Amino acid sequence: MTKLETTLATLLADIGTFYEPKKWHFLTVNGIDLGEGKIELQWIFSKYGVKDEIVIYYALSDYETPVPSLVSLIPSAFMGEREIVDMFGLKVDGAERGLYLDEDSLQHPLRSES
Amino acid sequence: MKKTIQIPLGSQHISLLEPIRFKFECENEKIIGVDADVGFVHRGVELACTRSFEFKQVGYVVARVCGLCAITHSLSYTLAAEKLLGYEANDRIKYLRMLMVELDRIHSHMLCLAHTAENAGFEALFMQIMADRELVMDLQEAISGNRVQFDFIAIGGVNRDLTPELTALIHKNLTLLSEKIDALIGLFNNNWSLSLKYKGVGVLRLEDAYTYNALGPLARAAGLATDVRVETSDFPYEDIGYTMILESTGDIHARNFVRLREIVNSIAMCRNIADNLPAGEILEKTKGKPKGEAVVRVEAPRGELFYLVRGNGGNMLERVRIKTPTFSGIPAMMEVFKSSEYADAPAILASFDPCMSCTAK
Amino acid sequence: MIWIWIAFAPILGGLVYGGERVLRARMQRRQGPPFLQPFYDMFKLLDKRTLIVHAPHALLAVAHFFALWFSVAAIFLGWNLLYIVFLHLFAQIVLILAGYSVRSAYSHLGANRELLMLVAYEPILILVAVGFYLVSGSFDIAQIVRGGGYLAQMPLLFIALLMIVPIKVKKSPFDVGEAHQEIVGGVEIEYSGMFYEFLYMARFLEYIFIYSFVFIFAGVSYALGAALVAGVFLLVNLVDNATARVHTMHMVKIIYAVAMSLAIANILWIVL
Amino acid sequence: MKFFTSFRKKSPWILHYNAGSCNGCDIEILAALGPKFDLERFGVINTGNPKQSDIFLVTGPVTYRSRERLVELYSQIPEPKVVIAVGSCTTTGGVFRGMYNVEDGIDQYIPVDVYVPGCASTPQLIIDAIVKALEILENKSKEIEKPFKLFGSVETIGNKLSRLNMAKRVKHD
Repeated sequence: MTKLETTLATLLADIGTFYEPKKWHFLTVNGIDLGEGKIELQWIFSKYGVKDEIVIYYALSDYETPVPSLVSLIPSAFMGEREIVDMFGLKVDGAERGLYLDEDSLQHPLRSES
Repeated sequence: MKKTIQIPLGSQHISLLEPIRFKFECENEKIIGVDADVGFVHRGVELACTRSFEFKQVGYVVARVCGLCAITHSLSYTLAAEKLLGYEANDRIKYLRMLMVELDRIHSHMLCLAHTAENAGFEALFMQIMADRELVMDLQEAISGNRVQFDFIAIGGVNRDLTPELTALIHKNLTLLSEKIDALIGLFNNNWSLSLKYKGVGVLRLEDAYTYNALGPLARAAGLATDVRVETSDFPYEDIGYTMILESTGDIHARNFVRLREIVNSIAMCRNIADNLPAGEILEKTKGKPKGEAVVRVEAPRGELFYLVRGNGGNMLERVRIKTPTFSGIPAMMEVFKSSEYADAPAILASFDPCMSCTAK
Repeated sequence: MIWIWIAFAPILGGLVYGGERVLRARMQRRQGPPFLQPFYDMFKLLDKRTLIVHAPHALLAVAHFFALWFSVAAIFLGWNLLYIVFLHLFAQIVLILAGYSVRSAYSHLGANRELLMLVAYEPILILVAVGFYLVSGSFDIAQIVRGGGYLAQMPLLFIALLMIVPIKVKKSPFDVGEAHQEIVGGVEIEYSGMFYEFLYMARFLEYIFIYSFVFIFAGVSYALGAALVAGVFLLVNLVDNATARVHTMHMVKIIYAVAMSLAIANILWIVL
Repeated sequence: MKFFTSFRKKSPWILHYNAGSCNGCDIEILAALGPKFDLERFGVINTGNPKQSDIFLVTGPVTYRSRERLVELYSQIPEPKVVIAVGSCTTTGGVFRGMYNVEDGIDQYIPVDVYVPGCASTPQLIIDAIVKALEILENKSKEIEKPFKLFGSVETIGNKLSRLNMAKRVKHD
């Protein structure tokens, strides 16, 4: 498992140079609430056909900063992005609420204060 | 005049085991657009794992995420927790865990095959596969005490041991089963109406499999060689005779065939395990509290199951992230539905073996 | 005497259906329901509260049932074969209208498929009637069953008829109109209680209707007729348990390509 | 009518709805329909159409999104009908009790006649429950769930009383 730090501003460029569809399997987007309004976002990849090779890009952010969407690079990323929108109430370009919770729901269950 | 009609499928429909709602935009019966709503089963397990349950209980809670692959859920969580505790299981535990995971894979694949047959309108085949599947269910009941939702895996080992009588039963039932699977392979290959229904229907091309990150049998049917069983070193799968099954056409027929041949492979592996079971304790004491971050990938019947567990040294965990196979399979699924017939939709859907309770957690 | 047969036609069909359910279960290595299960279902449906979408919709089911019963009665009375085929067509049209008259998408799809089924099997039925006319010199069933030797003269027409039997009794591979896993019963979906019962009993009459077509192929020999019906019954169930459902378009193509050409070839053979 | 009442228990058609279960119980229902357990012995058909069903088999603890469908399906089944709650989480919420998107059991929303314990319920238990449900189905009258009119003179008091008695006569065990 390798962890690489990135920022939301450079995310698209970083992933764009790193990701090759035939080499890397995109797993999911993950969010971890660190408390006090801070949140750690992770983009997780694994390599096809190689043992135990997992790469996690992570970036620190807060609830308000919009998160860039990876859909232009990885079309299947929309599911994970919709999930973090629902679960943390983040803003992701092009992803709406309503995957699990209602569209107008005020919940964001995985935030630490809720 | 409006040219299209909107056909709903779900959330309650006879061809669905679970609530998922599709809205197919159809021209006559040709699908031109799909909209899916997958949130019917959302319960909030991820939150409950960190708020309501202690880390020792979480293994039994995450098993309830999905009834079909319960064992892989509790296995992945347990592996992650054991990594955080710095504990390494002995060989006997590893082999027993592999045995149950492979048995679970056999019964899950058979259910999927039966369900695909039923949705293609082949009731007798459904009944036949369900009858054969009972052999595995009996085995699971004998080994673990329950037919589904067997809480077999605990942190530090497994809850039940294998006795010589059980080994004999495994051999007996699996021998019977492998004959029946051979018969099924012939049937799936040769039946004329099944070939109309399955061959060339619901095709996922290899490029699409790469683009949409397909996984599990779905990807292997399209020719994408990925299997978590060889991409992790948690279990010695190579030692017990694992081979990767690949097909190239990516249609329903190929997916069924990947499943059928994986069942054959799993039967061989189970018999190997039963023969070469190492000696050792089956449940060991673990000390300490989970601290740090661990990721685990396990090959569930539907594909890769991913757990990320983070603990802070307390009884309660900080974060349990569950990424289930169907969750990643949905983008590829939606792609396949386009430009196929509505009459095929239930069979295509069943051939993906979607698990909504996994997806929505 | 014949009126008693007509009055008991639905019950006879129910017995056939009950026997078929037991047979199918045995073929699938199950015990299966009791033999009289269709009648239990009928009585239970009478006891259920009826929900009606709108009055014509309910009425059309009743009309479908009685039109079918009438065409079956016409067969028993030995009327004109063409007349019977068109009476049956009328019954089906009524059912299709019922399917289009509600807003359920499944019902519409079911009605579409019923129409395509009609397109598939109706020409064969007419060609069978024409074949009987060419051989026996009359469209009247009363006349036809006095003759014999139809099997020898129209074997290909008999095969064509065999191919449409699964469509009529809604069996694989041609059970597209019902297709529970796809459209949940199609036109039946919005019916409940007593009005569903009419559709349920209409199914019994369909059995009688199509199997009497098989029966008259034997002509004067009733024993041969019974044997033919039993043979076809077994064959249809065997095929049902060995095939998946095909697409509606596949069905139409298969029927047109195979059954239709067989039927036409047979008629040309008789004429020339 | 008295004559038809006795046939209710001979032809129970089931409707199955998953209200957010882990699908452990659902596959056991499928297994119960399969050859080894063969529910069709009792005349059971899995109709998938609420308008033609008698027995409502529900699994799952009722999630927030599925509750409306649950009530809708229940109200679409014509009288007389029986509801079976299959599995621990369906009866009480089970392991999911108290999770934020879960409503703790289906009896919060619809009346339940038979509770089936077990996680997951075995096919044997499900068959038992259906046989139990058949007795209840036979005793149920389709009159009892008619809405009572409090005002208005459509019904006489005697009628109302007799319907009350009928409601009391329905045995639940």
